Parts: sequence; C-alpha cells; structure tokens
Amino acid sequence: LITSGSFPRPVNQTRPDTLAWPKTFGFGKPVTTQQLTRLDTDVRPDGKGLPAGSGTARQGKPIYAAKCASCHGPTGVEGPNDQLVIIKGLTDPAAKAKNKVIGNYWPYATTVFDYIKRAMPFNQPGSLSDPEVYSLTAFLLHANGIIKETDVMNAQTLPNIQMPNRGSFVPDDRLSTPAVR
Amino acid sequence: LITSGSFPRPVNQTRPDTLAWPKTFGFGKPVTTQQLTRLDTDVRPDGKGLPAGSGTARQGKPIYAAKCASCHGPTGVEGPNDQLVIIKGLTDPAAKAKNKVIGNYWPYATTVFDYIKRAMPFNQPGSLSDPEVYSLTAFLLHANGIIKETDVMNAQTLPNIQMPNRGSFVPDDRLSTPAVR
Amino acid sequence: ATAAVVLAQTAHGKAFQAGISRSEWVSPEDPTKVLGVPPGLVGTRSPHVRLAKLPSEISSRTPLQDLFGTITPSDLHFERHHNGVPAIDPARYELVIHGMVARPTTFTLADLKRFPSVSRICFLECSGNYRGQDDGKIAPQQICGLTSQSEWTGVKLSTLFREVGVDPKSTWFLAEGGDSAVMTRSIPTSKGWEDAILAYAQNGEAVRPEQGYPVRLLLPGWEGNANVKWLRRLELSDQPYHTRQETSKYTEAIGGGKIRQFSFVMDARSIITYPAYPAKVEKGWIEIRGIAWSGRGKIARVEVSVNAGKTWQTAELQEPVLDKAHVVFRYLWHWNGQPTEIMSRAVDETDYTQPTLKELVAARGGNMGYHLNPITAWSLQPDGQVLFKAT
Amino acid sequence: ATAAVVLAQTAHGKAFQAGISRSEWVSPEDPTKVLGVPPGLVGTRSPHVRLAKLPSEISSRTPLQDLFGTITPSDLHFERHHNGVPAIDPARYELVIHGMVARPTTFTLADLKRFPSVSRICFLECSGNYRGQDDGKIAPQQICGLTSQSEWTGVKLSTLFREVGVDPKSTWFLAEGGDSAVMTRSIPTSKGWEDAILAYAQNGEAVRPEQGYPVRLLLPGWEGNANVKWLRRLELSDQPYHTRQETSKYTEAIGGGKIRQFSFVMDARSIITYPAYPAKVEKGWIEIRGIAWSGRGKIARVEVSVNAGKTWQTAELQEPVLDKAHVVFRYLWHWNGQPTEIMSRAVDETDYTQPTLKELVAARGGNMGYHLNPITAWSLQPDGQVLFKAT
Ligand code: HEC
Ligand code: HEC
Ligand SMILES: [Ca+2]
Ligand SMILES: [Ca+2]
Ligand SMILES: [Ca+2]
Ligand SMILES: [Ca+2]
Ligand SMILES: [Ca+2]
Ligand SMILES: [Ca+2]
Ligand SMILES: [Co+2]
Ligand SMILES: [Co+2]
Repeated sequence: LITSGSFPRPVNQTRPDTLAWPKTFGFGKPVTTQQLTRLDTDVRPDGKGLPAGSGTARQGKPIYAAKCASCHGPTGVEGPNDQLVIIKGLTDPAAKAKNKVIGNYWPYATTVFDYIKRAMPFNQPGSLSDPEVYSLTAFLLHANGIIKETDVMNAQTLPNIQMPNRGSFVPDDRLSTPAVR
Repeated sequence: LITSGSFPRPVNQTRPDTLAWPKTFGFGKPVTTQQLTRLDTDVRPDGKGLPAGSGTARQGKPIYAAKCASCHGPTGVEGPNDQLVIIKGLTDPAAKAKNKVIGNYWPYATTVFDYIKRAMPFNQPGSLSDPEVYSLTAFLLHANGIIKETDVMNAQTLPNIQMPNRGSFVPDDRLSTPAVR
Repeated sequence: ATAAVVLAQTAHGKAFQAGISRSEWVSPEDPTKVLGVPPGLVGTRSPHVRLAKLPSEISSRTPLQDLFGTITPSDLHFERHHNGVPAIDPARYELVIHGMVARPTTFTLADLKRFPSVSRICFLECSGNYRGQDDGKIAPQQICGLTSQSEWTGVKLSTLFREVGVDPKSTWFLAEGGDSAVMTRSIPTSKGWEDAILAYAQNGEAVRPEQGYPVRLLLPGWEGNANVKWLRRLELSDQPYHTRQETSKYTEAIGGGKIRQFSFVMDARSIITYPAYPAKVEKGWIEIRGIAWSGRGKIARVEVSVNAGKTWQTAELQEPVLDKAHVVFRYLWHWNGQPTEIMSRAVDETDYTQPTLKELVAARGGNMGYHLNPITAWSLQPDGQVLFKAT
Repeated sequence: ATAAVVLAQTAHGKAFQAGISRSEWVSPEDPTKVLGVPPGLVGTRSPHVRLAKLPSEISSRTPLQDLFGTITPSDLHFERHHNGVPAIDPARYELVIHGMVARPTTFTLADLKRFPSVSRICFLECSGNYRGQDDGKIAPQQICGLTSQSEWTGVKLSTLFREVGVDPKSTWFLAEGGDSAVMTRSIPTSKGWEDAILAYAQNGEAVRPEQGYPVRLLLPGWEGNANVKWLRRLELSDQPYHTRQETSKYTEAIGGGKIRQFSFVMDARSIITYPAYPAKVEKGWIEIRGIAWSGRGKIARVEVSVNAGKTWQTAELQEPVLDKAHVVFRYLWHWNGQPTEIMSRAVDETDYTQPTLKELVAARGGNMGYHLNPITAWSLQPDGQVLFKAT
C-alpha cells in the first residue's frame, strides 16, 4: 500500500549556496482567497477539497447520456474513447487484461470526481457544476458495481467508498537495487 | 614577416583512438583532373596557380569602367563599395587611418588577381576571363601607383611585384603570454 | 556596401524584408556564380533537410534516427499531452504556491525570472516510450521517439520552497498545469528540494508551447508525465493526491497481482540510431552510433554486440557525460556483409544494466506496460536492410 | 481516441494538417476551458515570444540579451558572410582534398558521414565583434552579438588528413567555400591535426544554410571568418596563400607600424546580459547574469564589479565549464538604487584577463580594429535604466 512513508521525508535542507541569501527575496505577492477559490479544486483521497453539493447515479444517468455517451458509449464500454465501465463475463485473457477501469483498477473514488471536474467533457472542459460531477461520479461508480443507484455522493460519503483494487498498489521497489524489476 | 615557420610545423601525429583503425576507410573517390581544373583556381604569392594570359592597366581601364565603376567609383575611391585606390593628399588623421587599400596595405599583388577572379563583380561573380582579371589587376595596381600603365601582368610578372606594405605584417604574438597584446 | 545591398535587394528583397522561407529558393547549378541571400532576421532550414516529428492522436515523436549529437532542436522535441497544447498569454500567467507553506505566494513570470537561476542539459522521456513491430520496419522514432533532450534554464524549485517557507513536514506536493486537462501529479517534496527546476527556457529561448510555455516543472530523470507543463499551481501536502494520471495511468502491473505506483525514475536505456531502419548499409566499415541515458544518474558505459548478444564490447562515449542526460556512443565495426544482429545496452553508475524485453517482462510477471526500456536489436539483412527485432 | 480527435480536428484541423504557425492562434481568456492544439509535425514559438537577429548589410547579430543558458537556437545564430548565403544542393555537394597529400580524394556528403564522428559544444565569434555607442543605448546584441554557440557534429579533420595521407611537411592548408565569394582562408595544418572538425550538424540537425550547409570548417576558439562555410575544397600546402580575407581584412594594426596577421585565436571575453540595455531594473536583489568564453581554452573564473571596477568579486559559473565554449556566470547582488556601474571580466586557464578598452587600445599603439574584447560596463541610472559605457 502507498503511504506517505513510501517516500523519504525530506529535511528542509539549506543549500550551501543559499547561505548568503536574504531570508526571502520578496518577489511575488501573497495568494488571495479569490485565487484559491478559483484554482484549488483538487480532491484528496481523504476528501479534502470536495465541494458542497451531492448527486446520485439516477441523477447522473441523463447527464451522462447527454454529455458523455457520445465519446464513451451508451453504457460506458463502447467508446470510441476510454472505457469507463467493467465489461462483464470476458473469457479471452488478452481482453480481460485490458479491462482495467474505474471499478476494477482505480484505487480511490475521489479520483473520479477530481478528474471529471477538471477535464471532462473533453470538448468542454471545466463546464460541469459540482452537483453534476457528483452525479456523474455516482453514475460511474454504480455502473461499475461499486454503489447503489440511489446512494448519495457528497463530501462525506465519497471518501468512504472502498475501491476493490486499492490493496494492489505498491510503491516503487526499483531504486534500492541495480536488479531489473 | 610571416614565414611558414611562424606557425608550429605539425608532426603527423597518430591519435591514440585511431590505432585500431584501418589504414584507410576507403570512403570517397580519387580526385579527377577535371575537378581540379574547375576548382583549383587559387593563386599563391609565389605565383603558383596563376593561369595563362596577360593584361595591362590600359586594357583594364575600359573593363573597370564597364564592370566595376558602378560600385567602386569612376576612379576607385568614390564607392559606394570598398575603396580600391589610395586617396592622395589626406591630412585629417582619421581619414588617413581609413585610407587602407591595395596600394598601401595589401602585402601581395597576387591577392588582387585571386580575389577579383573568385568574387568580382559582386553581382556577377566568376564571370571574368583570365585576361580580363590580369587587366583589372594591372589597372588597380597602376591606379595605386605600383606599376606603369603599360606593364604587362602575367604569371611571371605578377609574383615579382613588390608591395610597399609587405614588411609591416607580423605573425601573431599573443599566445606565448597572458598579457594583453 | 550600399550599392551591393541595393542589388541584393533587387534579387532577394522579399526574403530580406519578410524573412521569406528558404524553402522557396531553388539551388542553382553553380552557387558560386549567384549572389547569395543577405543576412536575415530568423534563420531557416535548408529545403533539402526534411525533419518532422511523427504525430499520433496523443503524442508526437522525435526523429531520433535523423539527429546528431545530444541536443534535440526545440521544434522536434517530442510531444505528449492529454488535452492539447494551450495558448497561454504570459502577461496573464501566474504560479500559485500554497498548502503547507508559511507564505502562500503567487508569482508572475517576471517574478520567477528574478530569482537565482540555473541551467542544465537533461533528457525527458515519456514512461510509455516503447513500441515494437513484427515486420521490423520501424525506425527509432517509432520505437522510442518519446525522448528528447534540451538545455533547460529556470529557477530551482528548492529556491521557491525556501522563499515560501515549505513546512518541513510536507512529504508530497501537487503540481497542476494550466492546460485543459488541468493536469495534476503528486510529487515527493524531497525531489523539489533535490533537483527539480521550474523551467522557463529551453535551448536558449523561452520554453516552446508544446513543452509547457511559459513555465514547466522539470524533474531530471523522472517520467515525462510528472514534469507538469504550463504549470500554474503547486500545493504542498503531507500525502499524495492519487490523481487520475498516477492511478488509472502511469502505473504498471508487476506480477502477483501487484501494481507499481509512483514509479518515477526512468531506467537506463540505449538505442542504436545508426544503422537503423530505414537506413540501408553497405558492407565495410560502419560507425555504429546511438544515444544512451539513465534517470538514475550518469551512464557508466555502453556495450555493443555485433553478434546477436553473444559477446559485448565497450563503446566510446562522447564527453561530457552528463547526469541524467542523453550521451552519444559510438562503436567502429567492420561488417562482412553476413546477416547478423547488432544491439546496445546501457549500464549506469548504479550498475543498473539495460535488460532484454524478455528479461523485463519476466521480472514483471509477464506484464507489459509503462517503463519498458528493453535492448533494441537491429537485424542486418544480406541486402543491407536494417530491421528492428524485439529482444 | 478517434472521436476526440475528430472534434479536435474540427477546431484545429488546419493546424494539425498543415503545421500552421501558432502565431495565428489567440490566447483564450481561460485556456483550461478550451481544448488545446493536438500534437504536430514541427513545433512553433509562442506568438508572445519575439526573437530575432539584427541584420545589417553584411551580418546579423544574435539577441544575447534575450537568451538563456549557453545554446543559441540555430535560427538565431549570428550570420556573417561576404557574398550572401548560397543555396546548395546536397546531392551535388563534393569536398575535394588535394595538394600535399598522398591520395587526393573527393568526398560526398554521405562519404563524410560514414567516417568516425565527433560532437562538441563550442562558440563561434566574428573577430570584428565589438561596437560602442555614445548615448549608451545599445544592447548586448549590438555590442557583441556576433557570437553564438552550438553543439556541432562532424568528422575530425585529422581523420580526413589521415585518410588522404597528408604530407608531414605540410604547414598550411587552404580552405575554400562554395559561396559566391568562393571564400578562402589559409589555416595552419597543425590546427587540422589538433581539433578542427568538418561539421555537418548543428544542435542536433543539419547545419543551417546561414552557418554553412551542408558542411563547414569548425576551428574551435578561432575567429569566425576562418571557419569557412559551405566548404568545398581543402588544399594542403607548405605556405599560406595570403588571401584577401587574411590580408586586406582580418588583420589589425598594433602600433609601431606593425600589422598583426593570422591572429586566429579569440581572446577571453565576457558580457553581462542581464541587467543590460534595454532592460530596466528595480532596486533590491538582482541576479547579474552573463556569458564568458575564451578561444584559448576554459574559462577559469569570471569576476564582477558592482562599483565601477574598484573591487571585484568572483561570480558563480554554471557547470559544465567546457573548453572554448560560452559559459554562464551569475552574481547575486543587492542594488540600493544609487547610480553605479557594473561590469564583468573573464579570466581563462592561461591566466589571460579580459582588459578594458583603454588597456586594449593602448597595447595596440592606439589602434582599434579586429579582436577587440573589452570589458563592457553597464551604468545603472537612478530610474533603473541600464546604459552601455565603454571602458
Ligand atoms: C469529446 C469526447 C469526450 C467526451 C464528450 C467525454 N469524454 Fe471522457 N474522455 C475522453 C478522452 C479522449 C479521454 C482520455 C483522455 C486522456 O487520455 O488523457 C477521456 C477520459 C475519461 C475518463 C478517464 C478514463 C480512464 O480510465 O482514465 C473519465 C473518467 C471520463 N473520460 C469521463 C467522462 C465523463 C463523465 C464525461 C461527460 C461529462 C466525458 N468523459 C465526456 C473523451 C471524451
Ligand atoms: C555590385 C557591386 C560591385 C561591383 C559591380 C564590383 N564590386 Fe568589387 N566589391 C563590392 C563589394 C560589396 C565588396 C566588399 C565584399 C566584402 O566585403 O567581402 C567589393 C570588394 C572588392 C575588392 C576588395 C577590396 C578590399 O579592400 O578588400 C576588390 C579588389 C574589388 N571589389 C574589385 C572589383 C572589380 C575589379 C570589379 C569589377 C570587375 C568589382 N569589384 C565590381 C561590390 C562590387
Ligand atoms: Ca487543495
Ligand atoms: Ca591551388
Ligand atoms: Ca533568412
Ligand atoms: Ca511510472
Ligand atoms: Ca504545432
Ligand atoms: Ca584575426
Ligand atoms: Co556599405
Ligand atoms: Co483512439
């Protein structure tokens, strides 16, 4: 599992060449609340950053049909763009190996919200309201068999979703050795 | 005076990285006589490279008027392009310092032939016949007070012209020392 | 030389005035007899030199087989972006640094340029940089053209960390782009203290739009995607964000049901760029040439085999051998015209040795994916054709 | 992602298909809300970045004050040519080597590329590279923009000397260009054995037409004019030819009626490129930046004065410090807003120290001319203007 301990915690090192520097150069201006309201929209797995609002898969269904289906297919598997929903009952090993989507690959449900909000729809990025993003997130989680159609997704519930594949992710183990890994 | 001894005579060094190389790689083809006839038109101060043919200042005068005067002026001093002939009787030191032309600056007369043949007229480079170049060379040497109007310039006479400024040229003396020179 | 210039302008005035492309000029039979083009505002390529990236829908590849030395011309630097190249107005550009910092600060482009600066030559490489093809008819550009090298100039991220007072407890930061993917990656704060750069210049001039104009994150040796372009925000944190790029993408199955995440470093790699498809060669002396690089540090040596991997010889490396940089290698060889396979393998200063594809896939439990850096073999045919062969 | 691309092509199809210049695009208010430009064939500069050489009738100068790091973008490399840039067809290109050689040989461009190759980063500089101006309103581009730096690749001339069997008695060779000046210079054969290169590539790609396409002579550290471009012929000899370029031009009066000839090496030099005219500065912390170089070898150190030459401090040099190459120096300084003069001087590994203009002219018997490498001072005005001042 990836933890913050997976990477070395850096000491706030002082570079030798900075010893003669002033404490600060004073270039730049303090960040304003307005700037952060506009820019700081990211969402962490612990839910930090999730906005107000909520949505359900049922509410997400018509939004998906109107704004997403043209690229991802009516049920999220047909494309032409990225497959979003698990294809069930695959037997061919090659097809199974490629069947890596939200429901069986993504470690955190918060990522679905974060990504849709920042980048989708591809041709109208940044155009969705927060309730729309909650609803679409709920829709995709439901379509992937993670939640029920009526489960309400909001800042409290979304971080609590347990994604089935989360335990598979491990930190990088290559650098302690010259071995091929 | 510049002599071949002014620069270190190199030993035909063998680079260490070439020890395992074949004697020759064999890329390229032998040079043909036709190629050298076309390309090897340079002229050395000792006269090597001077072609057959000849000319006098008197013969050069109309050629100069027709092909050169438009850029270098009717008498070679008016421009608009490079001054070719000494301006006599200058008193202003700044003007005198800039009055550096064939007759008072160039160390070898062969250079006049070589350069006109390869590069002039500027707008029709490479268009002159060898007798024309001999004639123009004679014309400019005469205009600069070096030879008589009827002196014949050819492969024998041109290398023997003594240019007044030749003794002023010295080899580079900077590199034996970190001093500013 | 006024008259000369008047004449020159008669012939070439348009080029001189308007910077007309040299491609509109035809080479004369004897160029020594035609007055040339006068000095200009911006130079051009010879119309006889045709160089281009190879674009797909999502990336564009550097023509490695057509290049020399180690610097990639900026207009041939590989591209990989997720929602296209944004057109950013530098006057409106701002970089915000906030989160676990004492002084949340917003910097203009001019602010960033006032800080102490640094330049370094290093490579960038997309961690999805491998492609094979069964008929062997692929060039280095297709195989691994998602790597390029520039001299980057900018401000050390550690300088800005110091300026804003990064909390010593911060372990990760989020880097966010101003493109329409609003690209985000979580980066260990330690890399920021170590050698990360906010680059505003590339090969002497402003960073090109395709490479992140006006400012990109540069993480020497780390996978391209993490080097966030069009950088607009850094948020210092005590945990990673698990963004889409670092979960759904840029993670790789390594066997036993495990998926490797945050695999930043690019392993050592090399490729012979000459002779390579589509070049044809003659028997006789051939200088085998290529590039080698490692995200772990310096290349220690490159070994070349001319007998399908049976024996290996050490190639010559072009100095200076820089840290986390493409280095040119060469090996002089006499080909007797018999079919054979030639290949190169890089060894870096950590002793990591570039593997074959089989070794790599075996080490990853049979999986392909990101971070594939296999030895590339070239099969020399009796007719001089040079075909790719997977190892 | 076919559909996405269809959409992208609707918006940007022309750019994708025709490589349309980015300068035709307008920066949107919020670039995160507009799908960007898809991957392309050849990159472009941002329309907000305006970079150009400064052409005169006979040369064109590199905008040193606008550049970063040490590599000059090839299209901004300075130009100096005598009868214009020829348009040479590489298929018809031939290099002839003859004279005092055992095997007079003609090489095609392909032949030259087959030989063992070499790459190196080094500067070029015209020995006429100095200009002052009384009102001080000139930028580094005007003062000394006739220097640029590239990574050059080609074949060592010594490799070809070996191939054709140069007579050990040869002391000079003639280098001849294929332009309409049929430019010629006499070069000591020792330089050919030492480190001369016939370069066919520059910054990763073919040498640009303005820099000698397809092949130029490269004499690291030696005055630009001797680095004959569009090279078509080398004739080995036992004496110099005294061509027009090395007699009428590129010679300098040094006092006592003497004229220095064959003064090839470029002496050590530096210039502060920031702050420099036309930049304006504010009081406070300023990173003084510039480049230094020497034709004699490596830069040992650069010293900076911020009090009109009264005292000097050692600047930081950006690694790697290469032989006969531009190196970046930096000096962090707090300006109190009072008028002062700042300046830099380069010291190279031979202990040669860059002089003032007065020292230089005095050493040459009062003469100006070629090889002027004086310290350049910048006078900081109370209003932040930065004006050139001759030393
Ligand atoms: C115009 C085409 C288009 C539309 C409309 C569109 N998408 Fe996408 N979508 C894409 C493309 C292309 C990608 C892949 C982007 C990349 O590779 O970075 C993508 C990726 C995604 C992903 C990530 C898939 C993965 O496995 O990483 C999600 C989730 C997603 N889209 C959801 C949506 C939702 C929800 C909507 C509607 C609100 C939507 N998309 C509308 C084209 C589209
Ligand atoms: C169209 C203009 C033009 C014409 C016509 C022309 N020249 Fe020139 N000439 C020039 C220019 C320009 C230069 C300087 C070239 C350079 O700087 O390399 C020059 C340089 C020279 C020089 C070298 C001067 C020096 O001091 O280095 C000589 C000699 C010369 N020309 C002779 C001639 C002769 C002889 C002719 C006629 C056959 C001729 N020129 C016709 C433009 C012209
Ligand atoms: Ca946040
Ligand atoms: Ca000759
Ligand atoms: Ca041009
Ligand atoms: Ca990775
Ligand atoms: Ca483009
Ligand atoms: Ca000189
Ligand atoms: Co003029
Ligand atoms: Co597709």
